[in-house]
Amino acid sequence: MTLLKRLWPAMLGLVALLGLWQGLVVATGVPGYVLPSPLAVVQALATHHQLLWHHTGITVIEIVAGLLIGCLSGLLTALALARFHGLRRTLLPILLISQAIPLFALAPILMLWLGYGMTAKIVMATLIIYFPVASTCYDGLRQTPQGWLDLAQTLGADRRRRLLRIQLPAALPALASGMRMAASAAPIGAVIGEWVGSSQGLGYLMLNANARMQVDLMFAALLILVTFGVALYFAMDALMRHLMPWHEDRTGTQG
Amino acid sequence: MTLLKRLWPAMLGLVALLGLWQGLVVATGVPGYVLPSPLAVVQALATHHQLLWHHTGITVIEIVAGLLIGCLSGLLTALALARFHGLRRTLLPILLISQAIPLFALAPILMLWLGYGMTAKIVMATLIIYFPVASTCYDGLRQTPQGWLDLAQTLGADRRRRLLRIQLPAALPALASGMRMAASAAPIGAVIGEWVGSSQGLGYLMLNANARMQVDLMFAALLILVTFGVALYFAMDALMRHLMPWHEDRTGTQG
Amino acid sequence: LALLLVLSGPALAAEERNGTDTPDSLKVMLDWYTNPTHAPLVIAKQRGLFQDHGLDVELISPADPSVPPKLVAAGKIDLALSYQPQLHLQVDQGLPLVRVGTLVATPLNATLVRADSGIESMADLAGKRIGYSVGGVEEVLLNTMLEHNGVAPENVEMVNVNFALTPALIGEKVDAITGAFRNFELAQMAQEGVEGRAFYIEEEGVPTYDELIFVANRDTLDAHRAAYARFMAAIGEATAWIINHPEEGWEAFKAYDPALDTPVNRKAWENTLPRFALRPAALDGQRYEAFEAFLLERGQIKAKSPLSRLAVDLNRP
Amino acid sequence: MTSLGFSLAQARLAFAGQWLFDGLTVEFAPGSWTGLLGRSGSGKSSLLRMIADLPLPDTHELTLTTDDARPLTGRLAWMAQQDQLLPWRTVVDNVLLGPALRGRPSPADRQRAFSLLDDVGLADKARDWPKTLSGGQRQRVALARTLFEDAPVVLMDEPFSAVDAITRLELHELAARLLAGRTVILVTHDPLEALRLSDRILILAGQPATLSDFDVPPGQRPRALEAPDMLRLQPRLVARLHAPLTAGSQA
Amino acid sequence: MTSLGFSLAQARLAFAGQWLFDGLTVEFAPGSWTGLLGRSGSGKSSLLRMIADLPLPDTHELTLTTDDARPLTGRLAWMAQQDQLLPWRTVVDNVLLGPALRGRPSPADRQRAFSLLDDVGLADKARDWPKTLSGGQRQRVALARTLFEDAPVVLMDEPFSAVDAITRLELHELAARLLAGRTVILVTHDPLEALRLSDRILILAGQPATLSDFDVPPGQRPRALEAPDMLRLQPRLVARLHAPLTAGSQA
Ligand SMILES: Nc1ncnc2c1ncn2[C@@H]1O[C@H](COP(=O)(O)OP(=O)(O)OP(=O)(O)O)[C@@H](O)[C@H]1O
Ligand SMILES: Nc1ncnc2c1ncn2[C@@H]1O[C@H](COP(=O)(O)OP(=O)(O)OP(=O)(O)O)[C@@H](O)[C@H]1O
Ligand SMILES: [Mg+2]
Ligand SMILES: [Mg+2]
Repeated sequence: MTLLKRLWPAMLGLVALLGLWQGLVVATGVPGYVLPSPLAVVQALATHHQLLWHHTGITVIEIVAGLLIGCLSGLLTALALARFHGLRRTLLPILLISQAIPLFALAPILMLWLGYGMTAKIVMATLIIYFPVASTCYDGLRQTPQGWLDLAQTLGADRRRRLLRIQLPAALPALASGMRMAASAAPIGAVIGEWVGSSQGLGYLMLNANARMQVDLMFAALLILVTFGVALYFAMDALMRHLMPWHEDRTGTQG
Repeated sequence: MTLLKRLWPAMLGLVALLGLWQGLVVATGVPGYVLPSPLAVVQALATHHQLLWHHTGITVIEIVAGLLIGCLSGLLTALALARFHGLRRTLLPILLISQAIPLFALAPILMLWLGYGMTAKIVMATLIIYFPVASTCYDGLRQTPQGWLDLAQTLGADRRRRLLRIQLPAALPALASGMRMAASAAPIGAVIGEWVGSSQGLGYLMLNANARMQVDLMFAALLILVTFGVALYFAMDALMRHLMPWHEDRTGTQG
Repeated sequence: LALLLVLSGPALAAEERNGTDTPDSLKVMLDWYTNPTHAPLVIAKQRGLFQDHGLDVELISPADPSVPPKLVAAGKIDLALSYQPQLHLQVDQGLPLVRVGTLVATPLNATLVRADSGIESMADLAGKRIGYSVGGVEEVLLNTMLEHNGVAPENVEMVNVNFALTPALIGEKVDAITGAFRNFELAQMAQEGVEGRAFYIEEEGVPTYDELIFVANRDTLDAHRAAYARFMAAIGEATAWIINHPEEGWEAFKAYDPALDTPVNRKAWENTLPRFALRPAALDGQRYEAFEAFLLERGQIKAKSPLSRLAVDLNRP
Repeated sequence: MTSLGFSLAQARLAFAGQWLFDGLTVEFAPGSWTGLLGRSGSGKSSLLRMIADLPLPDTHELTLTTDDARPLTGRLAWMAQQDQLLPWRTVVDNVLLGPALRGRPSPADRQRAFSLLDDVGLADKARDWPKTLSGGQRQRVALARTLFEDAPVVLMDEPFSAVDAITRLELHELAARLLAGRTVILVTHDPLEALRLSDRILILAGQPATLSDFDVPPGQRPRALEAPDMLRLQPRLVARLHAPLTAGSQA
Repeated sequence: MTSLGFSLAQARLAFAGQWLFDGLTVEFAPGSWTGLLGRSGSGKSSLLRMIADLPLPDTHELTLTTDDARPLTGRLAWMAQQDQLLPWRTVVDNVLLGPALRGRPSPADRQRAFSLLDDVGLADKARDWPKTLSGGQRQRVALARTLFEDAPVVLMDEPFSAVDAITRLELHELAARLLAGRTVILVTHDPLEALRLSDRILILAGQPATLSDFDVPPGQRPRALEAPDMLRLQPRLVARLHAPLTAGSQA
């Protein structure tokens, strides 16, 4: 129910966006092969629903798996970085460098190693999520108020427990911020993976449709993808709030 | 000097990565047209330095402009969201949706609208930076401790000043986290723009080299790009530290 | 003769084994998403011609045409569809690739303009902006055509528009596009209500070549020679059948994937039929030597490779 | 500046469905100092928040009437129980937070801030970051910030709890001097402090809590510690805090 | 449990190049309670941090010798000047932080935590979030957390500053009972509290600061407030805080 309540502003936004879009199409008279009208897209959605449904299934699996693995490994990396001095010196720059590499450049190599099955796509989605999560989590873990660290020290906490019971919960708000962002980026990762090599999934469908100038079909796939991304964002948001019952959120009350 | 000091771990990481890379090439015996050895890349760097230099200039301008505009507009959006109730309802979901759209899908459309000049690429770089910055800044702005907000209220602050003098500085650590990440992502935006439509720049060069199977040249361009991304990260990091002299950073001191 | 026996021995053995036993499985990567230029492959699969030849063929589509040759070179897949001009560059860069068959035996590549643009010949392109999709040789081919028509290459502006060739032209973001496929992009333009005009590359000073070819890994070729030969035979049969039964062929083609059933594909189907190689395995060695010489002269390759490194005729060991 | 009195009526507050107090009515005379005492958790800080019109999570209601019938907003200074220093502003800039939030501090403002810091004994820390201050020093900066506001109504929540006895006496003098004529509500746990500084002592106690008066010694604020009245009244006040409902009347 | 005494030698601390103290030497007898007084900013909290081996930004040195020559680590409880409650743990889980950080709290631990919360008067708040507590309630939770540790050496930095007079007296009794036999250093700004609870009073004062003794009344801790000695000594202690270097000797 709260999820539903959380989702309604997104719905409103969606409607607003659709309105904007239709307005744009009408106002600029942009041809359909550049930007189809929402109506055309909805029509395509209806006509090709079977096709879309099939490819959506594939992509959803990739996204969800990528999101899970990406968030988890990002979190673990951040924890490891916060835990071990040595890692910070070497792993952090490597991480950074890997983040700065356009994934597209690596895609053929990944495909060579992982084949063109679902694994490669999950790896791509994972990679695109991994860095933002690792980076924001690590930033969050670093900013624990000194007083709590002092307390942990006098209470005889070892590094592991200090990390897990003090730094990690203290970093949850920052972490939530990173995860929310990652959730909405996950579909992009999967799609990039599909673009590089696949014969299934929404990304494949989009490129394929684009190559055939079936722009309405492409936008229908895009619409599904975006809806999924937004839904993931809100799901992640709800999850994060659930994990932080103590956390005051001032979205609603403050001007 | 501090910048130089900050950069050295990156250098170390770079060296480590190069080592890893060479090791990988040797160990897996992966052919040069899939993954060239670092040596071959350095050689290509030397041979084609004039070419690379020319294209780098173009891309750097795109990246820097995109970074500036993206960070600025992201920050402004976050401030506007935190300032105006109404915006939050409508703008936030639109933002979210726009974030969930794979840039690649929009790229051809953007190109058709903006032409194949530099503008389109700057817009791409801006877009890729914009959302993470807006999102993390907004998250940061929302998490101001209640006590400070109360204080601002009794001191008679209007909303604008409360935002700029209380919420904004309080959000700086979160903001810094977002900006650092954005900095390392900026090159990707520019490159995507160049891939979709251009006749200059490192992204174009990479595409061209890839098509001609000059994989060493492509990786040389990639190397420059990555170096630039990492340098940007550290520059942004230094800037952010400079903006927060009061902020305790526990990177060095704590285990 | 002894050598011949040794070479054909394993192939013969394989042939016999396959007649009764499990078929050879082949992974074949197309150059791009499935489209009418792939008709013989699709039809051979649809009509079971591969099975008839003891083959189990898997067709895979990439999104980036530069990837399939790399995968073949790396031994990840058996055969890939590629383009002859690219083959020369790839071999020059040391990739162990060799042409083993031809799918489309003429260039499809063309320079297109809008019919209403007032550009009547390539000579009118001086001072214009030309869009292309980076393929490696687009620039040199265009330059050759321009020079052939007395236009200095410096006088045109080339812009990479990636895969948005048609929209860029229709939207008049560029005055011409090059590297477009004459069988496809023209149909696409017509679909959007814009009439196009094509300048055919082989008529404008560029040596003719095979647009779509099958490449295999040179290092492992001998082990698979027989299977590849049977593959080409199946392609040949499929091509012949399509030409004999164009309408049935279209029906079978679109049944492969419902998404293929579009008006543009229907039109492109007709445009493509005459261009399929009727003897896919047959090799016109002169073409390869001439194009190699052309690229060398234009400075696109470092050294001239012998024909045997570029292409083989599977049926003439 | 003329003094501003105000009165509360029907003040009620509940957390989690339980009434902390309900129907409190009390008047604060212009220029008077009220010492507000009560057990820990009795609702003193919450009452101050309500007067300052600050958000509270649960049900709360209050009718506040000022003598001039205009709202209190902008004429009130609130010193919270926590010091609430902003880490990104130096000590003096924290004192100048009020003018900075309402516009731009003038040079005169800066000068006043420095002199207030001198008054609370922190002249040499003026340009330091708050994180380098001791607990008592932080509290003194918060006090200086409150005094800077020069508001006719001042709410102070345990303003001297973290400073040593000597400094505390000095700050009493300072506050008495600078807040002369202001209507002050001072929450404190130190009976002696309340006796020393108040014109009137109110005790918040009971379930739900009510306010009751405790008589203060006569004479000018701040009263001398050694005054016989003080030493006599202190144990009685402590005793009243023990069992507040047996004696005294609703204020 | 046997009591554990310890001594400090050559304690020195500087901030920004200025010596707060230099060459402090002092012994803490096993099972003794030491009241540590001093002006705000004199370095009391910093000294406790040094004893607890906590990080400090600038130059600091200390030689700490325990009676059994083993390090203090793990045998020390520290109650900071700020309550440092973790917002994501309920009140009782904050009390149980020690065992949670060293392993997993046992049911017996939980029971003790509840009973300690009962002792500090917060039994009904045990399952609430810290953000719903008043200032004094937070301090009492921090106290319960410190008492839970049951360590032979206890450092308390103004542990009763935020609670009312009555609660404070009750907490004095509680602490005296639960920390009997422990070596305690108690930083406080309340001279009466120091006189009531200490076996020995140390005053940190001077530039750089030195430690000097102040004689405490005889008798058992906690001493009755009404004892004549107490009332006699309180003004003298306040006077000593005023001008500490004229009388008393280096401890
Ligand atoms: N946000 C909240 N949610 C629930 N209960 C709260 C909240 N804030 C305060 N309370 C409760 O209200 C009561 C009064 O709190 P308040 O802070 O006003 O007490 P106080 O009189 O100032 O106490 P102290 O002297 O300890 O500061 C306390 O019992 C507290 O637990
Ligand atoms: N991180 C720091 N950087 C610079 N100076 C500091 C730092 N921490 C403390 N100081 C200074 O050291 C002195 C002693 O601080 P400390 O907190 O030990 O005082 P204290 O005796 O506990 O005072 P209070 O009674 O006010 O709590 C103060 O003048 C303070 O400004
Ligand atoms: Mg309070
Ligand atoms: Mg202190």
